[in-house]
Amino acid sequence: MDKRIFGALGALAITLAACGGTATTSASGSPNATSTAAKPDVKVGVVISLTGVGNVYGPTQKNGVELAAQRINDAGGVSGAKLVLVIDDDQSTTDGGVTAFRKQTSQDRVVAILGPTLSNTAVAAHPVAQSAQTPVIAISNTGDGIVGKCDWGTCDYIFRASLGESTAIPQTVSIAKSKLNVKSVVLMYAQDDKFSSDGFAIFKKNLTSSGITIKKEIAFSKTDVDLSGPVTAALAESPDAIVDSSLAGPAIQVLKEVNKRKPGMLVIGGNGFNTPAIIASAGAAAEGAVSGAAWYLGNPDPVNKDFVTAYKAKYNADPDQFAAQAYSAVYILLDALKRTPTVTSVLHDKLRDQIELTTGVKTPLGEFSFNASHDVTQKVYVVQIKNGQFTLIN
Amino acid sequence: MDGLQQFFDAYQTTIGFIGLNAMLALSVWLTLYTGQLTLGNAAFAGIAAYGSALLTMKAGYPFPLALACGALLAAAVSLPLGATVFRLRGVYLAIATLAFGEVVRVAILAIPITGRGQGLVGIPPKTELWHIFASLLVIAYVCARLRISTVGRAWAAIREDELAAASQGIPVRRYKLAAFVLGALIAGWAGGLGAHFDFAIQPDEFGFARAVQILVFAVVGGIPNVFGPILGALLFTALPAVLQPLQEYRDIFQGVILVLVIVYLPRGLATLLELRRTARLRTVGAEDVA
Amino acid sequence: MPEPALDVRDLVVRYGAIEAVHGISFDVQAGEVVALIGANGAGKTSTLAALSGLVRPARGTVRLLGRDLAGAPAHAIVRAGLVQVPEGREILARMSVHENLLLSGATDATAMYERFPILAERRALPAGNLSGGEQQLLAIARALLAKPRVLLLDEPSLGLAPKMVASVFEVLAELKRSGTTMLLVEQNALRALRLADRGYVLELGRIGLTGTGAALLQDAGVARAYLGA
Amino acid sequence: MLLETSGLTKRFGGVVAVNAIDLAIAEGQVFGLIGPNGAGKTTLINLISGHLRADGGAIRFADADVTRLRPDQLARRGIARTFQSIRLFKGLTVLENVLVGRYVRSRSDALASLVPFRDAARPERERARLLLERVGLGKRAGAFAGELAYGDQRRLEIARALAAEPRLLILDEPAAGMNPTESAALREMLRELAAEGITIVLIEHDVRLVMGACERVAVLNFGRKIAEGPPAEIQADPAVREAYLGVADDA
Amino acid sequence: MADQIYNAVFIGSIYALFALGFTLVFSVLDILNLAHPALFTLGAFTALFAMQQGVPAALAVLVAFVVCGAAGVILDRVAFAPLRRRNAPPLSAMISSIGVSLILIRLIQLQYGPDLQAYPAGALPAAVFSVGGLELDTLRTVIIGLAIGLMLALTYLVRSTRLGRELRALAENPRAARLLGIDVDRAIAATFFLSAGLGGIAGALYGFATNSPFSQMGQSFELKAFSVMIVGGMGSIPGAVLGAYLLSFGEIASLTFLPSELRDAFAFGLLFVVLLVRPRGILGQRDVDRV
Repeated sequence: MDKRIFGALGALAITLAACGGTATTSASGSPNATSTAAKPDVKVGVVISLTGVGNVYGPTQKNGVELAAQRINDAGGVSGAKLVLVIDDDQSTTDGGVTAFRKQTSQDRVVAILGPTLSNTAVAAHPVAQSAQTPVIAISNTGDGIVGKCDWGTCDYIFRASLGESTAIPQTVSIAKSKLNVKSVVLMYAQDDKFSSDGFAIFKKNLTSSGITIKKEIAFSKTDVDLSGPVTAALAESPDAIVDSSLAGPAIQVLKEVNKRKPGMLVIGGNGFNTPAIIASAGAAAEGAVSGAAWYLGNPDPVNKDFVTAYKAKYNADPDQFAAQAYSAVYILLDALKRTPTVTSVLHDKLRDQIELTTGVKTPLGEFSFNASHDVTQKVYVVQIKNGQFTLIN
Repeated sequence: MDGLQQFFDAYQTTIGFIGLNAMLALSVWLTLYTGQLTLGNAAFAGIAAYGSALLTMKAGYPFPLALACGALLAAAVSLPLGATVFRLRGVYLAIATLAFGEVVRVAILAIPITGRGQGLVGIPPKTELWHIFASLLVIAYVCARLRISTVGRAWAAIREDELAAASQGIPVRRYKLAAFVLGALIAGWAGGLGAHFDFAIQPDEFGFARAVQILVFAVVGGIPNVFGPILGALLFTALPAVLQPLQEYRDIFQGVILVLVIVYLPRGLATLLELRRTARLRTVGAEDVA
Repeated sequence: MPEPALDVRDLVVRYGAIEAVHGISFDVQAGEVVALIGANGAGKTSTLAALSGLVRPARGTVRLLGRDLAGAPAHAIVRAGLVQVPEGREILARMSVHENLLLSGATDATAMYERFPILAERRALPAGNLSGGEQQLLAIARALLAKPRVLLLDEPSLGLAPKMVASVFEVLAELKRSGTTMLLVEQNALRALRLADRGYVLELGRIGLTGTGAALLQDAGVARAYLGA
Repeated sequence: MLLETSGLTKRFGGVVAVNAIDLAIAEGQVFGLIGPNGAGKTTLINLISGHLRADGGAIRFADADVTRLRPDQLARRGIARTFQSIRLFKGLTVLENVLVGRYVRSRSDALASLVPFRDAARPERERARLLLERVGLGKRAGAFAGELAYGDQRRLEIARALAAEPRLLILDEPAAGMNPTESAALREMLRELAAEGITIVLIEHDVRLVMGACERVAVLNFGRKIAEGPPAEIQADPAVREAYLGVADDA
Repeated sequence: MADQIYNAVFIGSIYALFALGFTLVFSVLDILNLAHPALFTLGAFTALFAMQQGVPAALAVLVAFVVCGAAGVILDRVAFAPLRRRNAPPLSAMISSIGVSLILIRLIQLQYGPDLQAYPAGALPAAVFSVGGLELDTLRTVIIGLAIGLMLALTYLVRSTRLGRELRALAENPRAARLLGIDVDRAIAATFFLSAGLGGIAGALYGFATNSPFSQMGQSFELKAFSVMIVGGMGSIPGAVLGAYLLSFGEIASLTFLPSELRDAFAFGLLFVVLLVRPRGILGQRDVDRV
């Protein structure tokens, strides 16, 4: 018995020792960087969900930022200084995000932070950076209250480079009305998910204001095992289209169920639709689905083509919107860093002022600027899936 | 000392959560010490978190008053619940309290004032670390002293043998209920503190996964004394941060540690603190519940 | 003397720090009925638990026809032929009489239905619906189907009405006539000793007295302990 | 009469385990209850101590109807008991077992215990130690109940029951597993307790003990009371010999 | 309405298959195996792996059964058997199974990532046929048939075979089972093999039906399975089946007649009420509230 206790103790001790020693590593942005100058590194924090529910997005965001850092360093860095990324996992939880933000602002002393991945983590973590006066660029949050007028207080250090649903959805709704002739819809949403609930509220507001009838609202759960019931109930209302505010997982189920019961029925979605996983998993059922997005793969703009090619070369896969936004954010930050007087000892308020002045930066998202409330100004791409490709329709 | 300050700043949240989790672990410890397996404490924390946050945000209550109201609300809910579910035992009791937790979660999702699925954002961050640890100290002290009082002995007697305990004149149902309600009160206090520590809360934070996590803190830590649950909360809250470099393998390590502790330290990590050989019989743990 | 059917030597049973049986030895010859008697707490139940593999003896050997079974798993012991009719009968109340009989692994219970017609009548009923005496018959029949070399009977008269006790002992007497080797553990010392060829008196985990059934019946100590005389 | 039952009946399924039992036990009496295994003795005392609820009949204790009270309520009124299959709090120490036994006699010190450095339970502990000395377990106060030998566990259970200073003490086979010396000591203790005015109900297989210690004995068989009287009378009763010793067929 | 009934039958069948494995271990060993959802997920991914190697779907289900069954036996050896040897109570086993679940899910994620996956194109039947104006899809109909077949097979196995008798004996009275010469270790291994194997099949079939297996897919079944088991009667096989269909029909009904936000409240409200009114469930036999 005693032996066994010591055995367990030993295992614990070894585990803790093995992990404790390296608790503060930081990921280097550029594996093959040949440090060109003696200038101190410019540390940029990245807080993303590599584990937990958000780890569907975190990994491609990581790819995006690492690709950008590599290319920037290969091209001479930040005015000669090397750009170093400090990447931390927020575990998709609020406290994980807050912990990472605290660590990066106080211990790593990063010049700015990109992230975190999920909106609910963001509203908890951003105040940390605000009070440490460290600029933040949100790279994937789409809900309301992230920038501008924040629920939690003054947020003049917070920026957002990801297109909010409150910008994308009105465009989608107006295209649905004008081009697709939608007069009535059934609105479905995952009630226990912040992203979906936010989208639902925005859809509801915009559909109502543009005079489209909402025949029924159907709530389901993000963990629902099967959506045939809710979809059947939605189709029973015979709407012109089904609007679904959910993440990709439930969206795929909705598309497939709709296709099975009523092929050709129009399905309109939010940001959750804008991932290749939709086409891969739903296959033919995804045909015709419409959503508004910040980016799409097939965009022929040269900056985007360059990004897509480089991404494919490095990771042997197509990028998604999360990768594109993460990649773009690094370049947006670079643009501001270059304009900030002394890069090496960045005064956070100076950097913030420069980020505020961002206009017309060329990114895979298109020409990018921040508006007065620190939110994205960029083109909204309303896309429809045609022949297994996202195709622009506005 | 700069390094220490830096470390402290960086891990402030983790440190805070260790305290909050330790309180939650103690809240479930009370019922475990009585030999009852309940899984409702995450929901009690949720009720108090939403209750107190809404009071500070919408009704402008001062923070301490809102905290107290939240905790009392949780306790008030636990009383009729406990009175009904303590007819059940073992896994049935656990599942009944779990079902109650899910009903609470669904109710939060359905009531508009809670922000539903969008969560409640913009809670004033009034909680400071010293609030958390002062509370923990008081709660741990009360639990430790109660343990060696007539009440604690009655709880232990109920755990060891309910029938014999009743024969000694102990009103078993009432004592179980007292442990449950006191647990709800503590969970509620921790929930309120947590809500004001974090700016935002969401219904998911108080669901099944959380309930199980709280149980794991207490059971893996051990239930012979109040140090067990605190130790468990410390280990399993700090572990993700400590294991951060292992990223992908972190869950695996946690799982392995969980199984190892249960298999080789049946009465929890607290066993390690007991030096007397025969003390093994004295210590109680998962072995003695349900 | 030929090799005993069951030979127990120096058996010690411990539960944690407590020693319940302190090194007892006894044997049962083939075709013989041996009674093990003693008060509550004397160690009878612990002895049987060790014989049947429910607890691992701390020391000692249990030889069945020369083969040591001490510490073997319970199912191996049953298969070797040391079969128990447990105290309290332990019939499976939710299963039918027929299913209970087949649990020993037998595929055909006809022989037992012939022997105990009452069971044949009740074969489809849940065993829990049987009266106490019928349940005891079922337990005996179930054990017999496992083809015992030595049959262990643990308190077969426990909780039965006097009439049923009589009929259970009639069944045991019949088994004895047909040559079944039995170790009988009983509180009803008179009945047990009258049936048995030999007996052992267990007192506080040790064998106190031993002798033929008749001799023990005459023994003053036994009489005092059990008859209050 | 301290304890009276009238027409007390309990059924389990179709079996009548206790069948219309009338008992009357006077204050200060040592009352024996014997009968074969399964006769209903334990069921009867489970009814008296409130662990089972009667299907019919009534129980009066100290001139009050207590038929439907719970065990803890009965314990408060002064009924203490031991169990046939020992039910100690095995994970608690010997001393703690006795302290729990004192529950009904001690004031709740939950609030007092919160005062730092104060040992609220001290006087109680002193009493408990004295009681342990009395049953001969003084040296083992710090051991765990589960570690004790069988006979010691029996004695501890009695000490725990006595800790409540009961008016009625029910002992369910207290001598099982005791050697003759221990058994004799137990008999001695029963006499002392009776002298102190505690009423005792004794269920026992050790006939010597019952006959030696009890003033009155009732015999149960098959749920019914088949005889009651002084020990000598009971020993001579043929119906008792038949039922208890199971030798009807060759009398 | 008819198509909603069809939906309810389908999802009820998956609930039932999931809950059967869960309830089997509980009824025989009193363990709430919280790693069951992970085994369910493992089933879906085992089928995925097999089909990526070119194994046809029907055979892949069989592979999932065997692999998950074996995993279940190993799980028992590692996480439960040591506890059983020292007579640890069910709570210990439950906590231990949480640990195993963490490990299993992470291993699956390491291999396949957290994303939704898809089975190889064309490997699953996509045809839709119509019966009396009702559009039914072949895959789901086959799954319903298979699920019902498995339920019947399990019922037969438990009711009428020697192994089934042994399992029931073990469930009712482990002590008697050992005294009767039942090889308890073997019977327990069989229990875990069957339980985990059924979980694996359920996972594979559910994965097929949605064609998007992902690492957390078992999670939401866990709570529903509690509901199914309690409502039907803890440890009862027909109870689990009844509970599963009751839940699926109840969910669909509440979707149709109540605000959809309250659908989950139905499952847990039902569970709660049953626990309080009739804790042993509709078909349960065990007495819950012993003295």
